[in-house]
Amino acid sequence: MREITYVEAVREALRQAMAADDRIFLIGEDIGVYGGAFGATAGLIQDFGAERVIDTPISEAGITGACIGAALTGMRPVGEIQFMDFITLSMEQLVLQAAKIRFMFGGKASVPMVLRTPAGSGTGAAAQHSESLENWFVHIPGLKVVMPSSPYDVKGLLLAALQDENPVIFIEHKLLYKTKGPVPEEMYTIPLGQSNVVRPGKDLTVVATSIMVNRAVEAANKLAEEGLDVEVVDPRTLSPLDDSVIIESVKKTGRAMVVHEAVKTSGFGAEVVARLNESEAFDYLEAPVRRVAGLDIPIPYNRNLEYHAVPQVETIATEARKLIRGEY
Amino acid sequence: MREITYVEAVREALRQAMAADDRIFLIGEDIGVYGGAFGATAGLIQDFGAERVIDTPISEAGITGACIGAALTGMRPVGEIQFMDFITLSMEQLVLQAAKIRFMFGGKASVPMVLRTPAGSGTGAAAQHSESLENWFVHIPGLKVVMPSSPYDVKGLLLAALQDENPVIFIEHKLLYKTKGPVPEEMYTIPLGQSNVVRPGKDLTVVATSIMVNRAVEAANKLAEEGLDVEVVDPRTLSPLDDSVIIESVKKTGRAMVVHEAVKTSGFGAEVVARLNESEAFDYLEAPVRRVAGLDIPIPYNRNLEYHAVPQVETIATEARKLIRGEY
Amino acid sequence: MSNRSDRQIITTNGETNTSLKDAGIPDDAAKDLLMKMLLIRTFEEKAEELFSLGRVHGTMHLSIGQEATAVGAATALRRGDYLLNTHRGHGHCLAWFDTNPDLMMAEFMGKETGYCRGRGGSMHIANVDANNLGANGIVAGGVPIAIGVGLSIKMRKTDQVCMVVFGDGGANEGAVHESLNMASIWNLPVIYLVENNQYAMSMPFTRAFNIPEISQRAAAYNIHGVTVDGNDLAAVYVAVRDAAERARAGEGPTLIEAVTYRWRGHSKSDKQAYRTRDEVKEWQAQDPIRRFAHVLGLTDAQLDALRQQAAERIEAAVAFAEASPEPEVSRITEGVYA
Amino acid sequence: MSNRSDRQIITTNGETNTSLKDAGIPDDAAKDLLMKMLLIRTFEEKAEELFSLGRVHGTMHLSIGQEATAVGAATALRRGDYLLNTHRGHGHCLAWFDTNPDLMMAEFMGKETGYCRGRGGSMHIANVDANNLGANGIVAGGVPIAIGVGLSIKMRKTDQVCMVVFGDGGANEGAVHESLNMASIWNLPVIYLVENNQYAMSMPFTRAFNIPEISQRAAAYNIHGVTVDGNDLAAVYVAVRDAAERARAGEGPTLIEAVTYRWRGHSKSDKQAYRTRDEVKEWQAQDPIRRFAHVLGLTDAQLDALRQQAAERIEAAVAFAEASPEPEVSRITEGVYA
Ligand SMILES: Cc1ncc(C[n+]2csc(CCOP(=O)(O)OP(=O)(O)O)c2C)c(N)n1
Ligand SMILES: Cc1ncc(C[n+]2csc(CCOP(=O)(O)OP(=O)(O)O)c2C)c(N)n1
Ligand SMILES: [Mg+2]
Ligand SMILES: [Mg+2]
Repeated sequence: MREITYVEAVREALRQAMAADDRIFLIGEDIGVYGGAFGATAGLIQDFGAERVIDTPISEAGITGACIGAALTGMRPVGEIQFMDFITLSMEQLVLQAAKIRFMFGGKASVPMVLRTPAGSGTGAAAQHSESLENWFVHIPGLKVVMPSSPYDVKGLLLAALQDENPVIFIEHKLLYKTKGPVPEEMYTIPLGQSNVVRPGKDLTVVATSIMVNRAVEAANKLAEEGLDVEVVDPRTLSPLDDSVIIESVKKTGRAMVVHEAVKTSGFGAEVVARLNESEAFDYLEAPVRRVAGLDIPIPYNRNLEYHAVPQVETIATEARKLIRGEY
Repeated sequence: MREITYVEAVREALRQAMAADDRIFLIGEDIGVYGGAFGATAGLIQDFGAERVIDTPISEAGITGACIGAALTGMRPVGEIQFMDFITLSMEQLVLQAAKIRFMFGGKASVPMVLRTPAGSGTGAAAQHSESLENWFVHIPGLKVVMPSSPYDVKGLLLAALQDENPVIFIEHKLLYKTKGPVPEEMYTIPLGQSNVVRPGKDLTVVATSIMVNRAVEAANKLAEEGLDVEVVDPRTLSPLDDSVIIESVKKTGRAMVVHEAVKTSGFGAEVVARLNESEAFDYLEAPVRRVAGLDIPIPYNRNLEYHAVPQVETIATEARKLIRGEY
Repeated sequence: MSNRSDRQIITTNGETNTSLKDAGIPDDAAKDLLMKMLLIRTFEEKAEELFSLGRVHGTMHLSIGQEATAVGAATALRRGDYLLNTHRGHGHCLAWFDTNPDLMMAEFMGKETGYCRGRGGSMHIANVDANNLGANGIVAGGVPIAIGVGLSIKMRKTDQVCMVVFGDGGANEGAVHESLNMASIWNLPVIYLVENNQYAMSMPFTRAFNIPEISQRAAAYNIHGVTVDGNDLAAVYVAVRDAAERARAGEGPTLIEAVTYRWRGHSKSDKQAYRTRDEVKEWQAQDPIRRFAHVLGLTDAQLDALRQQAAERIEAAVAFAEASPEPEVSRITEGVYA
Repeated sequence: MSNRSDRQIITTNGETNTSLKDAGIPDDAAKDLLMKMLLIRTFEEKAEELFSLGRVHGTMHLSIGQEATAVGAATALRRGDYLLNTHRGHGHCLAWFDTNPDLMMAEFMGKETGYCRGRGGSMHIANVDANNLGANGIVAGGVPIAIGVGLSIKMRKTDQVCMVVFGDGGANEGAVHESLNMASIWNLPVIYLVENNQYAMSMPFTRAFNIPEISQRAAAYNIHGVTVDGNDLAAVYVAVRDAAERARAGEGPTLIEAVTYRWRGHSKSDKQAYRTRDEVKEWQAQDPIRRFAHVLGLTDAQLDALRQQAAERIEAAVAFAEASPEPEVSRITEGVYA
């Protein structure tokens, strides 16, 4: 199959969806002629015009409100928050308005909007341009949270998000944009709320999100050479979370580890640990579920410190090895 | 000992601290003549004047920034966010500035500020005035998070927070304001980061926060009549979390339950479950740790629905009974 | 530019009412408008009573004294236009198109038959079918949303307009700045209606602002700005009508400041230590309902008769609400996701 | 009121420089100011080179072409005053009191000897000992913080002032509205310096605003507003000096718009499709450094000699940085909490 990059897959999904549904429009900072800080919308203003690819002033609350108001009145807005860090300026509109309007109005309104934003560290942009805040949104009923890890997934999940009737926080990863993978040319959707077994294995279940999926698979391949057989599960949608696949996997492997880039304390990993504890998988656990996550610090500027602030392939491999060998 | 209410204890702590340290000032909406939406600052403007009890326009980001700037330049600001829901408008200043400045500046600056805010449901104010968002802040390195459950604790913890060199999110509960308890007249501090065994017991450890501590104790007293002996632990400070007390308790009881008002998914309870899993307490667990928390919905207006949206004494008692009797 | 932000100031002196003829309001229609104000007044007086009797819980924000702004504004718009309302929104809601007081009262009392099935309550009443996009518990919470409604109107190429209401206090939220700027640069059909009722909870307008009129801020975005007597129904009507005409003609947004006064406390827990009884009395002397009745040349008896009619309508609404079922706890998780 | 918001406009035409005599800048001091501009220019040219050689990572925002604003502003203030800086802050940082280029370059290169021990980098350089409260990666992120610095100055009863710098793009963030209003009603000693360099990343000033000058917005808060030629060092100096005098005299905040231009791309990943080469050339013809050298009557040779001096100072800074140790990974968790 044709291979394209993650960012090209995002762009293709947007282009195809906009061509098919003229209720869809894009709004955000520098998404027009500039093509978006990471190029996700490059060329779209040429294809669809400035009416449907709207460059905004630097007003994140305004961008978010614009999406809500348009969604409430028949449109299908796709907002872009240039870096996930800046979503901190959208929280009132997202959490108190977008997420709650339907419930507060007795189910009589819906807010079909997608808010795209790139998360993660590794670009040397330091603490205010490297946030991974997904778990905040998983904690908010009314929002859906999607975190694609591959070009194939990002296209299918974005097209699904664009058909969803709810506000969707669509979290891309800066370091994934240039990664390549097979992606069908036609439109297709990956239903929100379906976890994906990325790599089958029998000794350990690694639940990983976003870029950590790739690192977990790499670690698993290393460990395979040592005869250790690791299964990697990618939830893809963090909310609603399809934990059935995770639970089944753990019942099979008897061991589980969660890996994410966000800081460990009160991160998404804790929710996965709790879900496994509450599930029938608990009786199959031969060892406690481990969390491998970002250190509890802001992301440092220095390249070497930045590298060590979040899980790398080696970290995952080491922890997985220990866990399988019962070295805790 | 003299008994006063929770809100009187807050006020007394503020008054005594302001009298002792003129770097301390209060800033927020309607905290002056009005005395604060819940009366916490009543009378303080008469005692300390409008220079130290500053009424603001409705500008939550501005209030938060005002605290940061003052803290950076030698003052000890105490901000009030009228309802915790509105802290969604302060997130950029709190999370990207207050929490990270010290780290980003190489440890060469500090931001000694306290942001007080009332959380929780039960007042019939519906979805936008009933949030419990504490776990967002526990997820942010650089912030401390305090959630007092009694008049005694709220005074001692607030006085400790006012001496702390870091930004502290100080979360009060609307329904606790009128609760009474013994409180020393003199100034005293309860160190941040010390969990508290509120009620000793041997059959089950219930970790509860804020108002859920009171409900857990009530439930425990009911269960005592049935011969069930429940230990209730109040972390008091959610970040940094003193999990040693919790772990010791669970090693003793062999069973654990976490109770909070915030929605269950990705709430603070998940972090406690994960900590217990990672600790030596895991081997003592006779049953999986249970989470008893708010439903995954916005808080409804209707009184009856609102009541059923969060854990009540009966809910806690029922779940505890099941857990002790192994009825899962 | 200056022509875009010229400001007509209309005094709040009760004697100088805008004549209905100048406003273009036919006398027969005028009577309905008076009736609407009375309906709002009696709805809120009843709400207050129900609250003090403990028959509703939570809190509420009464707009008693501000009825002329709500009725004048809605009357100047068309069915199909959009409303984004405030926490103090009973008046705008009742004044809006196709609002049924029964369903409003049922919502206020938390019943399943209410506009929001009892999930929203006083601060969140919406009637999406009539493009009433709801009251808002967040000060200025609807203001950023107005950008999107305006954009959507433009993209759908309809001649609708969106009116977003907020208070003097709300005007100092950062989001208002972002919204006004975006509406200006994109020329959106949005009417920003600021109800300056002199206080944001306990904060006097004069302490929260260093300018005499909020409408002056329109110049910062090069949009139309106007301050009107919010207790003069016809004056509000004219200002909103003109703003709507400009918006429909593609001439962009307007910032309208309606100067009025909140007669009651901010909410049920307000001791009002921040103002004097005399001040309240002075403003009550400018009761927008009496002023409008005066314009219509009604006698007190005639006015009382109408008031009686309104009261009966509201009693019927209460009866409907009380006869309505409570939401079922078994359905508590409904409506979170579509 | 009008007198508080009158606006002196100074043309950006390169020929009309404010005379040093009018500005009250002695000729000998002027030479140091030129040197400061050259130091900034060469620091950033070197930063650019190091980046392209792959010797620094991440991104950076160069203020080349905007040096007159940075130097003119800092020169008008006193040691002990406060600075809140932007993401494009190398110039303001170098122009500020007691800044050591060695420690700046070390921070830029992520070394332990840097101002922030390599934890902050280009977007976060701070020198708290000199009341330089840091650059900020968040557009307008320092603007709400300025309220607190202003309040603190008032409460401590010193005669300090706080200067907060932000861009034209930053001016449309909601927090700026909240900050300007609070500074106005409380009469805070804050100088709001907007560097209008014509673009916010790719967004032209003319599309993000519907007003010709950002300083017009001062009237919305009834504070002083002024627009000056940001490429005329003396003009910026005068505006900031006057604002500081007013602030110290308890006359409150000022909004200063410095009109300038960003010569380089927004950051290292900018193809600049949003503007023409000719436009860039036109503005480069107004090189603030050449303009100031012209005012000083320096020959090209004399200017080059000074440029050489600056380059040597920067080379020394690079040498210091390169000789400095990297932060130790074992100490990665330091500095999160006090
Ligand atoms: C963001 C936010 N901050 C604070 C509040 C609490 N609050 C509710 S109404 C109100 C006063 C609003 O004043 P104004 O905007 O003038 O409207 P009014 O109540 O006078 O109609 C306040 C502070 C809120 N609901 N939302
Ligand atoms: C809140 C926020 N939104 C967006 C960005 C991304 N960003 C960084 S600089 C910039 C442009 C800023 O323009 P301006 O304020 O004019 O400053 P300039 O870069 O022109 O000096 C943008 C959009 C950011 N850092 N912070
Ligand atoms: Mg008001
Ligand atoms: Mg700019």
